[in-house]
Amino acid sequence: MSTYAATSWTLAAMVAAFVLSSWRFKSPELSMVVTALVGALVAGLGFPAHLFVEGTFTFLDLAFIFITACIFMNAYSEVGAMNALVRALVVRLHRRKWLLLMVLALLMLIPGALTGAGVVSVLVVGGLVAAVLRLMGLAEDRVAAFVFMLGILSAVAPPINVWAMLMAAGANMPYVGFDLVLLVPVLIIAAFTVLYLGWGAVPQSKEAILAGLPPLSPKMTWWRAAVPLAVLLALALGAKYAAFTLPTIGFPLMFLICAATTVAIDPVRRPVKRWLEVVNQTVEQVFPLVATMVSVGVLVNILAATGVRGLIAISFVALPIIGIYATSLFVCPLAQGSLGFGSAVILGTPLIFVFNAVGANVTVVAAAFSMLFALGDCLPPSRIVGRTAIETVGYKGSYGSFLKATAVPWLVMGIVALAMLIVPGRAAFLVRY
Amino acid sequence: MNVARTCGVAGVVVLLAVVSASAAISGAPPVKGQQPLLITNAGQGPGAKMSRLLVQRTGAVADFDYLAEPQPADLKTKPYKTLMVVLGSTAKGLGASGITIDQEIDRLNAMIAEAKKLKLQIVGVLLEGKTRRGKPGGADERCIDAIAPFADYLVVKKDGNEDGRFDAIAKKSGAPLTFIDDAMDFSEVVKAMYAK
Amino acid sequence: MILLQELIHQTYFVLAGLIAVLLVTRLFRRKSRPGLAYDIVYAYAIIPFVLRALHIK
Amino acid sequence: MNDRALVGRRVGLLLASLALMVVGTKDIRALRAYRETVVVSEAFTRQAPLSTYFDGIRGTLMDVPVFVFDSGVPGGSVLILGGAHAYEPASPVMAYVVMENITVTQGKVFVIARANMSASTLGMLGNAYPPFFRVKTPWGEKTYRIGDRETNPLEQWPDPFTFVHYPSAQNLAYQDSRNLNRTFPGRPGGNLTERTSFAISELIRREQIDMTIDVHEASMGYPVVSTYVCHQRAEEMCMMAAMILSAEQFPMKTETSPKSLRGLTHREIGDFTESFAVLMETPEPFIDKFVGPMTEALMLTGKDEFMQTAADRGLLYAEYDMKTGATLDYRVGRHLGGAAEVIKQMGEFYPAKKVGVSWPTYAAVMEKGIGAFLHDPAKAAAARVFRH
Repeated sequence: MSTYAATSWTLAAMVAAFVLSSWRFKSPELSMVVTALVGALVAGLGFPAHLFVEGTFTFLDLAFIFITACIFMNAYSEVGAMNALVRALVVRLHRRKWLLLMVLALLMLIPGALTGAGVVSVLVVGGLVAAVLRLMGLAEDRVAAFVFMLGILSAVAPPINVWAMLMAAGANMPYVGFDLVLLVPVLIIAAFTVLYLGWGAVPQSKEAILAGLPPLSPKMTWWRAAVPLAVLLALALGAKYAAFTLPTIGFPLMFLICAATTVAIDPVRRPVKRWLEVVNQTVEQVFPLVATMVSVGVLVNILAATGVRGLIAISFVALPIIGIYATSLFVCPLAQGSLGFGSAVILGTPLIFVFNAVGANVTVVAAAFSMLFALGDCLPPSRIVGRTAIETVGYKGSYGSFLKATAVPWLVMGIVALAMLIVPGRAAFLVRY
Repeated sequence: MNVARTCGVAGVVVLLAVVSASAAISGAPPVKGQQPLLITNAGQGPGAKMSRLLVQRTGAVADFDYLAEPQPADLKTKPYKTLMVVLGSTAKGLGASGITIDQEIDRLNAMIAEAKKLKLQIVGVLLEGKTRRGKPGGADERCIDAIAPFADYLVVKKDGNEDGRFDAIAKKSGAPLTFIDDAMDFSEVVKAMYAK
Repeated sequence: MILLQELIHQTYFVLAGLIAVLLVTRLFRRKSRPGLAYDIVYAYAIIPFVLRALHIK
Repeated sequence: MNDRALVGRRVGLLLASLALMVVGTKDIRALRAYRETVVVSEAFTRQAPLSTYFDGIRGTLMDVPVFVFDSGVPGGSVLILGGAHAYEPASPVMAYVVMENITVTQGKVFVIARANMSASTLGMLGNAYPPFFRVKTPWGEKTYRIGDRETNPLEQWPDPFTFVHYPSAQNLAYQDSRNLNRTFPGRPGGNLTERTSFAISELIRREQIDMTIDVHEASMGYPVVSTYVCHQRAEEMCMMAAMILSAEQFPMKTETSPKSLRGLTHREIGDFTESFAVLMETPEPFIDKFVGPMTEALMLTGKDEFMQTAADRGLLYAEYDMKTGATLDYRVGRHLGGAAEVIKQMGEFYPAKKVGVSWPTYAAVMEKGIGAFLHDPAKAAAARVFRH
């Protein structure tokens, strides 16, 4: 059997296995692993214990970031700091709806921009933003859509865009010149998202809103609330701008330092037992994300081992450029859904060379692809940011209704990205070294 | 070091002679070159420096200079008679570490316009053959577009013309077109161009 | 600096071990997602944390 | 389900998971423990740990042996740097073939076969690489590790969120903090990979190495495949060598190191030492992401249907025919020929730096296979056998 036939057969079996197991288990994580195992079996690899175990490590660092970021934010909420911030925002900006929405959008962009992971934005400020949005009169599905869209935009935003970084590393180009070419489209799409989702929302009266919020904990002042966030910002900026004088702390430890700072500024001095409960709750809350990272790693490893990865990559990359334009709005997000950041390595890097060969500005091209990949974070099998947004916001409707609410800004982002891909020369003025 | 270098160069000349014994040149016979000669490149690929090396080692050209990125004014710093432009972009260094091909093409257009004004003999060289050929719109092809149609003489490594692109350019412009089998054969072309 | 870096390096292994312990306790004592499917997911999700903590991979 | 049954089920699953860990880490543990053997040629004079040149890596896995082959006759010196990227197997194998067969008549040759030893003990994450590959020899099989591009997290963890290159402060991808070919010239107080780069830079400075040849493999979709990448001080030698190789042996391109891509050997060794810095790339289908199943056979033969499609669509930057592929013999042969020619050119350009050296040629390797040039450690004198 030719490699094409064999890998196509394996791919078909894996798709069938995914559909069946999703229906049977109602756990996307387990479904991914079952899909991987079926793929290995059909491809004649038997039970690939080695590939399984090795695969669990593929996105381990991200799993660490998710757990620790969540511990920090839950601690932050626990001491009442989050509540204090929400109240402060409502009191100061209640009358200026659009300004408040823009401030919330910017707030959402920061954690993801610094970490490169949209999930971190959703986890760190998504809850706060959702609370305020609700009070501003946005419907539940729109709240979830807002948090999701700003979440994926934050991952695209500079200074850290992991997709662009991985593509740059694969193509041996420095990760330089991306700041404006990422920031400008992100701000445009963010502004559109705010306008589109905020349109028609009628805020409640200030008094009603404040009455609906939990009471402000005694002694929780704004400066106390600001300290842990300031520490996070200082550590993140220090890592980038004082890299030669500071040791490498890494994001997980940074978040734990911030969590410890939060415990230190707690005016109530909660007992250790309470903090242990918070940690346990956090682990349960964040577990689906951690499990997704572990499971998608297994899937990616098996996709590579069986050659299905190659089949997907060659089928897309070998298209004529016009075919890439026509299909990338579907292929790139789907690749992200199944491969995570691996999409940038597997499709992104070869595509950089393809576009370079026809004289396109590769910095713009990489920026555009990073946006297309980001769109896939609401798609199966992993749908990582989409699920996190829904859970953080506490959205009770179906996943389909959430996708529907997201559709328009999602498409606008896709169109902006496609435009950058098709006429990269027009955006080249934004590339500043 | 100069003595050492001279010895080294002598050694390579011997080697060149051995290699060039099997040299293969075809197509139009080399045209007469003039001096002073200015060697430069289109696309910042390594070809021009390779040409400089070969020209230097033939010893056939007494008065020549090399400039990586000449501006129009640089063509007047000396009464140059021949401008040798080696075609091909650099493949190393994408994004921030590479060249901006639009700027490079602008420079080349200005350089060629000035060369035409000064009535310089323009020699277009594709020394590395298909290594520096690419897809339409790519950096290599745009460099060829910017230079080759204006050349008075073209020297092309044979595998760079598999699609007949240089045949078509030469036919249209009327420039003689010489083929070489290997980059090393360019030495023979230079010797013939500058034979006394 | 190198000593401090080494200290941070070792802290991460300890962290991996702590997360593994937390996940194992959640396998047995969790309040959400109690079914068999998530029992399985919890059981294999601990793998990378355990192996990292043990300096195996 | 009652509580007891539930606990029983969960304990059972936990035990199954532990069993999976034991079975699934067999290859992982083997890869970390396995040491390759090399039978050095009679030209071998001494070996020294890399920490001889910088103490900051002593006691770590990066403290690899540096093998010296000294003719005793005044001349130039060359450092062959293999295994900077452990997922490019032709690189350390080329270094081993050199070590096993080299004769030196003038000058001296230094060889590091596994520049990033830590990376060679790590399977490539998410890429399903087999842990080992075997080379057939007349006396049996010789086994080598296939590692990762980056230093093993067991030695260096965590990553920063963006890697800031020292001293240029250029931003590179976060995982490049563990990429030996992004951390040059190195930083004495930096992370382990940066310290290793610094140790190698110190070796080059202290031993006054005239030419450093960093041996790599590239994906065929990368424009710089089958190429010498040279610091500008070494570019003429590389150009001459590339032209001669292309005319006489195999297609070879040359590129000059871009000044604004930092951390790579061809830039930083050239800038921060007196050495001529040369990097060689050979075509390795195994590295491309659009190939079929990741098998040992693919690594050894380079024969792949998807790669042929890519070639047919004009996506590759080197000649490719699925019938011949890009075998390990071909790739190692290219490196042996490429290194020999550029060293020869250094002698032509600078006779005082001439290094009289020989090892199996490209033609010989293509004819007999590299197995013919690897010696049986069981039959060699113990003093010439090293585990690595």
